Amino acid sequence: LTGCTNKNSTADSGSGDSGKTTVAFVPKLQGIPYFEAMNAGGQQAAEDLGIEWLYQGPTTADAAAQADIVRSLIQQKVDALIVAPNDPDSMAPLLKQAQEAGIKVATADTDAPNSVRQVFVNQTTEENHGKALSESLMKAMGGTGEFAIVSCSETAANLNAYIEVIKKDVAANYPQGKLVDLVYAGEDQAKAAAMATDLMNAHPNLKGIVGLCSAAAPGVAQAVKDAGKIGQVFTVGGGTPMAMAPYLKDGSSSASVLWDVQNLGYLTAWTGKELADDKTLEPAFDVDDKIKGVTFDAESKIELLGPPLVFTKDNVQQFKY
Amino acid sequence: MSTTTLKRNDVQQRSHGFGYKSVKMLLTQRIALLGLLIVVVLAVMMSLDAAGAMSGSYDADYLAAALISAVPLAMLGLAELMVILSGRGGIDLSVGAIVSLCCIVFGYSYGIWDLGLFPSIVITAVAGAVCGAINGFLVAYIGFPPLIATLATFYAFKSLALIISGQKPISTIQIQDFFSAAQSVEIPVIGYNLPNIPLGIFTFLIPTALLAWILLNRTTFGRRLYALGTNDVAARWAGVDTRANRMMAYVLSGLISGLVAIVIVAQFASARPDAGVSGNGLALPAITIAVLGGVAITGGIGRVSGILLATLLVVWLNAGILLAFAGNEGTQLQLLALGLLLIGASLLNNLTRKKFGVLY
Amino acid sequence: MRGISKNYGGVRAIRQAELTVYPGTVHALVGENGAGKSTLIKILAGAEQPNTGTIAFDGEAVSIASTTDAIELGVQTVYQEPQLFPELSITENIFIGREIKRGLRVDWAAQAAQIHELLDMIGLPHHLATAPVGDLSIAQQQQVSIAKAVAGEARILILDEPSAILTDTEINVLFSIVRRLTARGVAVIYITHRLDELFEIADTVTVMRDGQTLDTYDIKDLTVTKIAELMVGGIVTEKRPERSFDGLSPTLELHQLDVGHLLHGVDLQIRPGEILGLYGLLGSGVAEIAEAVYGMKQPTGGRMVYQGKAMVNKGPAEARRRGITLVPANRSAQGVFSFQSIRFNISIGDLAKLSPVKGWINRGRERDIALDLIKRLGVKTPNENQPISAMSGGNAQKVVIARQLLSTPKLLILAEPTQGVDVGAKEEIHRLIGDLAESGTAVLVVTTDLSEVLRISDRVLVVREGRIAAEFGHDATQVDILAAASGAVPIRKEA
Amino acid sequence: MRTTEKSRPQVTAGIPVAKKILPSLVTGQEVVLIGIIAVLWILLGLLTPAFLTAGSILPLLVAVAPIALIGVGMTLIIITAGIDVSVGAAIMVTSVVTSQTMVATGIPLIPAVLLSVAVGALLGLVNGYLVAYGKIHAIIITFGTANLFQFIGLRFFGSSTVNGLPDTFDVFGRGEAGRTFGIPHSFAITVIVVALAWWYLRHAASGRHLFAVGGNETAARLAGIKVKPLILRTYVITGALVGLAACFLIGQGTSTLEQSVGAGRELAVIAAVVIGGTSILGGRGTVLGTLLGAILVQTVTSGVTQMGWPSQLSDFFVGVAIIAAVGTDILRERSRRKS
Ligand SMILES: Nc1ncnc2c1ncn2[C@@H]1O[C@H](COP(=O)(O)OP(=O)(O)OP(=O)(O)O)[C@@H](O)[C@H]1O
Ligand SMILES: Nc1ncnc2c1ncn2[C@@H]1O[C@H](COP(=O)(O)OP(=O)(O)OP(=O)(O)O)[C@@H](O)[C@H]1O
Ligand SMILES: [Mg+2]
Ligand SMILES: [Mg+2]
Repeated sequence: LTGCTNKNSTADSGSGDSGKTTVAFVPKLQGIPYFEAMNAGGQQAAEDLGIEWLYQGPTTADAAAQADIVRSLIQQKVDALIVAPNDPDSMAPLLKQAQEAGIKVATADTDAPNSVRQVFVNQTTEENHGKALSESLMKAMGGTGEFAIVSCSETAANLNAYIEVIKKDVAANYPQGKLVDLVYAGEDQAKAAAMATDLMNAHPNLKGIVGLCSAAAPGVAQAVKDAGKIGQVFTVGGGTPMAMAPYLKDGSSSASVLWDVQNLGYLTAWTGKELADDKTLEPAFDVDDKIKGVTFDAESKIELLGPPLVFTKDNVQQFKY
Repeated sequence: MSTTTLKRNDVQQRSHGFGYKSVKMLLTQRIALLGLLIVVVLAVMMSLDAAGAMSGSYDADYLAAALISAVPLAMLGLAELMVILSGRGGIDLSVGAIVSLCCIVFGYSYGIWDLGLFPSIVITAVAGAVCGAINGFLVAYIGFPPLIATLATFYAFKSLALIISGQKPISTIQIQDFFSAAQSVEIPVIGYNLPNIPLGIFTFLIPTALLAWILLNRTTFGRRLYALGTNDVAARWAGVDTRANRMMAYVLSGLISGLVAIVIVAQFASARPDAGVSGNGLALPAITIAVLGGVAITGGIGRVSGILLATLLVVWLNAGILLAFAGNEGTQLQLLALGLLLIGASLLNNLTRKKFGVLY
Repeated sequence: MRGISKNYGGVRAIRQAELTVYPGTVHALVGENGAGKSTLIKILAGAEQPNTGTIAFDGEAVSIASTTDAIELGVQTVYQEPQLFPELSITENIFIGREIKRGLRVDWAAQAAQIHELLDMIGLPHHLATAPVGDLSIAQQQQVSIAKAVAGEARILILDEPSAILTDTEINVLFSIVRRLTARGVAVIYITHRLDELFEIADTVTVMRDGQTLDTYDIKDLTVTKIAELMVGGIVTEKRPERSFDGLSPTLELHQLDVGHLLHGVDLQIRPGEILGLYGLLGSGVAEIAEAVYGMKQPTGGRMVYQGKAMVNKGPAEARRRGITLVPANRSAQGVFSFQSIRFNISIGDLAKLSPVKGWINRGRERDIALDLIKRLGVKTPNENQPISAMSGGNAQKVVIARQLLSTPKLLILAEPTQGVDVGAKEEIHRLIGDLAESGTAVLVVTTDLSEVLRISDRVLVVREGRIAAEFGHDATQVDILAAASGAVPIRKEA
Repeated sequence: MRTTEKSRPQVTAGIPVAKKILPSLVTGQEVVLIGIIAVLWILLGLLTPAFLTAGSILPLLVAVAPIALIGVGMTLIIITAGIDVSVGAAIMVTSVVTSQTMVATGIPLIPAVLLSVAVGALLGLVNGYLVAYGKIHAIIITFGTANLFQFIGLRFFGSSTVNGLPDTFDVFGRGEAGRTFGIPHSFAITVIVVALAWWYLRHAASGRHLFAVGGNETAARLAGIKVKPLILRTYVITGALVGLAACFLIGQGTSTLEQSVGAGRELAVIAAVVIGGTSILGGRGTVLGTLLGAILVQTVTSGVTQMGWPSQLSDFFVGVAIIAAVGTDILRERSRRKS
């Protein structure tokens, strides 16, 4: 019967055969520009830092499929495991399991606050992000008028948090602005476009639309463009630069609020290495001359890339993802 | 006509030796084929592992850990078994949506209203059974084709789950602690030298499978279900109340889906209103498992053991693919493997029917 | 057609059959059920392939590999089982597969021009041209099948029991069609069990028995009695000893029972231990009597009295609870749970017997019960777990009968108990029926097998046009019964 | 028996009118659907004044187009008692192949459409061959091929999106470029395809044979109909229509093509078909009903958004619509059979 399990042998973690430190990252979903850009940043970091970077995502944004991948990575005894969980609560037990197997665990992009993760690599705070969205929208709308939000998954915690911030910020600082509708389009560009069209019809005075995620942002811009309402209805959103470039250029989108996703990927990989090497993060530091001013709050264990990056027609060309 | 089948087979059996017999067994006994495939998968993966082609070791601990995803899959496979067995195009597209709805029911009763574990489980199971009863009523009493009735309720239940929950997952402290019900545990007494097994296997899957097995093989309801699935007309002539029994199959499917909701809440430590429909949803994998497990889409044929073995095969194959193929290719190849398995298995069914006339 | 043989696996459906038909004549094919008539014409129609034999057309050998080949040769067929499309209109059913086309499209106008002529010919009103066939009565559907065959450019028209379910007026229409076609030089092969018709329509008659074609006769040389004698081969069937049931109170009585337009005022009595034979041609209503008693059809008039009490059966389950069981006529469609085991097929008849605990199945007891019945009925099988689909027809039938004997029935109805069953098994089933009656079960045998009905019944009722046409006691002969059923004797008027 | 017959005058005395023997022009289901849609449109028009404006109706019709278009093929398949649950995955394959080719080579509209249609037809051929000649139930085969197509699609995407799509397909889009005289091209094409299919099912011999095959396959074979090629053809046609619908979806989409392009569409298509009165058991169905079914579903979805109700509610109404539509169909059939 012995040999049926290794669970009782002392954990010999980190014994990668190559001797290289292995950092694994599990995105919510493979094949979308956002996470593939993080992957590109991570690969760059791997090259620079001499680590091995593993990237494996599910084919649908599904918590169960993601869990299977995390389990296989635990089995691979990677040195650091970083996850962008589809369902934060469901990831918590798995991260605990990974930690018990001697793996350093962290989250990136989306947090699992109730988990044992040692670091959350945060792009920007929900507060900052939401505010950047409402500010760019209100700037385009001239601080007044009706607007609506097209969100994506009904259950995405970060999107729901952005919505709260937008509501609060507009109520506090833009009394003339009025949120008239909130709809959910799933991760579906065409549906987002159709819904934005319906919104414009339902609210003839609509002046602004927020496309909250990377699928909705180009969708709502496309809808405005198709309706011939460029200059009448302003959109902002969280789209990736290459997808948004045409819309920023023709004015159907006023701004896309995101962050430097490749840098986020780079920082994720870098953090993974730090964790694997058992280093402690400083309260404030520069990674290299491109990624500066990163902060780390030891209390909440949140590492912050920096303020959000607002893509406009002027800077969008610089980003190739 | 039937005379001839027997005679022809007699002749062939006599003129062929052991090889023929074992081939025939593998083809006609889905259980044997699945068993063989599992052995092949394990052997191939382990030798790849031994040859160093795997990025992690494909060992008993890993296989045991992978079982956690077998729990909902196998249980929903059993739910599909019930309805597909009932014949007349029986199928349940709504199981995933029922899971979603029941997750919320459980989330409220256990996590928010704090009714206690046992009452919450009962309430959730009843909610699932009621959803199933709606399907069953539409199919058995009104005469809806099952595919359509359950497509409609799929949309309706899915929507209700989101509306009721205000599209927010429920993850109160009770729910988070409920993960202990899905955790991997050491089997008492003999367990020290065995891998830890996810608790859901013992608390949910084995009891459900056992009950399903007893129901199908040891009760008169099971007999009637097989009878009306095999030949609805003959069942009526034999005095079987085909409507009530067919309806019951859908109620059971809903009931099992309700239990799966509890498993999923435990496994993910949160009650999500889209738990059963996100991504490709849970219904399609469950139907796939059923078909792979040898359940005939025409009704009347299918076994609990087929479902369990098919689940093991898929779960362990998928787990192996993740270790064997790094990066996005790994998850993509899982789709390829599933598609080929499904088409291969049904082509094989066909061959079997042609060659041996019968199928078990 | 020369030297045609056809085996269905072990069953020799026809042996060395010969058939020659001439243009402009009606060639009747008669024979008992299972004599091989349908099989022979299916070979001509390309629906079945013969094992041996040749077919020649105008003296030239042809091969008919498919229905399409046959249609091209000008062979049009009305099969015994209607081959129609319920959702399509009459017009379309008639023209399907050989639509009149203009380019790609169906030339509705041209079809319309023909359809009304055809409808006139078969005596259906014009407005039905667009009605979906599924909305028609069975008789009307049969007429559509005939019209379908007639519409084709037929040189040979095969009609397999076209008149079985038609009324007299409809049959007259049919005959006028047949006459019109023969006048045009079409050869008609006509299969029927209604012997009296032959004298109206047939020119020549070929008699089949046990898969063989006996002689061909000119109709002028025949009488109904003569044909009946030829069909049954002059065999005097051994009969049950005469028994008396005087003084026993009836198990079942039917008083003036009506079922829709299928049965009209049927009276019937059967006593414990009695074997009552019910004989009638297809469509005579004989099947409906059994179905009404068993709860599959609801009576619309009259009453049923069972063991002295008025009885209503909402469904078979209720009938079975009363101790009435039934062996259905169509074994594969209504009787057999194929690919399930023999054990399963037996025990489904009364699951409550399988365990003292309600809803439960005790496998040991189930096996014992199954083995016991298997032994009692002499089912030939290695064990009780064989799938029934792997069994011969006779053994499968014994299993279906065994199902009805789980809890000894007070009234056992057997519909076509030996159809498609080999001689040995037939013998055994007959013996079994006798034994059951001996032990006090009332047995109602519904059959279209003449020798069977005579051989096993204490009494025979002949059903025609939904009524009891005649009653025969122990002294009945095959010829009497056949004559009564096929209309040579007027229906007995009730007092 | 059918209302439509009575209004037709007889042309020539004695010789009956051709139209009299035609299958009726519209079925009861279509009349009911037209009624429901009309009521909904009027209600929505009263409740949300903007609903009955071009700005609202035209995008609705554009959104209907791809679902109805694939629905036409699906109707043919379901009439033969088959089904195709792989169309969602097939959309993914055709759209990624087409858009990558457009980005790489800049091929113009017509060749791009032809390419898409050809790829779709090829996928349909795989389905059709396995269903017609493999003798396996269509739902199982197409579940299997759905997985295969998804794999193929993902391989083409190569873990990325297709960026910088040219505006070639804007002619099928929601925008100004997608309209002529105010009529959206994609919807117009869909209507033409529906009309052709309607004609095919109503007038062409092989179209009528589809009903025969679905109604009674054995009888169809006995009547000399070549069943297998006929079934094969329905899947190929559906594949080709998927290819065309993929062009519409690209045109309606943004300048980026994502992997999720076809996700879940198979159920939307099947819903439209069954709401339209096509019997899942085969032998009965209409493409006009399918078009109306798709319009009804989209009206419900748009209506819920425009009414300002929670958007999740629309699926609930879709479910109710399916039950109501199919339920009335079942009851009507039952009473017709009884009478
Ligand atoms: N498909 C089949 N498989 C096996 N046996 C068959 C098949 N079809 C017919 N038989 C057998 O062949 C024999 C001849 O059948 P056939 O149908 O030709 O009889 P028939 O003369 O037309 O009888 P009926 O008057 O009842 O129609 C019967 O014993 C029948 O059981
Ligand atoms: N290509 C087509 N697309 C759509 N509808 C068509 C087409 N061709 C014909 N139709 C419609 O089909 C119906 C019947 O067509 P048509 O007038 O050709 O049939 P018909 O009256 O039977 O023929 P005819 O008048 O030549 O006897 C008409 O309502 C017509 O609108
Ligand atoms: Mg016959
Ligand atoms: Mg015309």
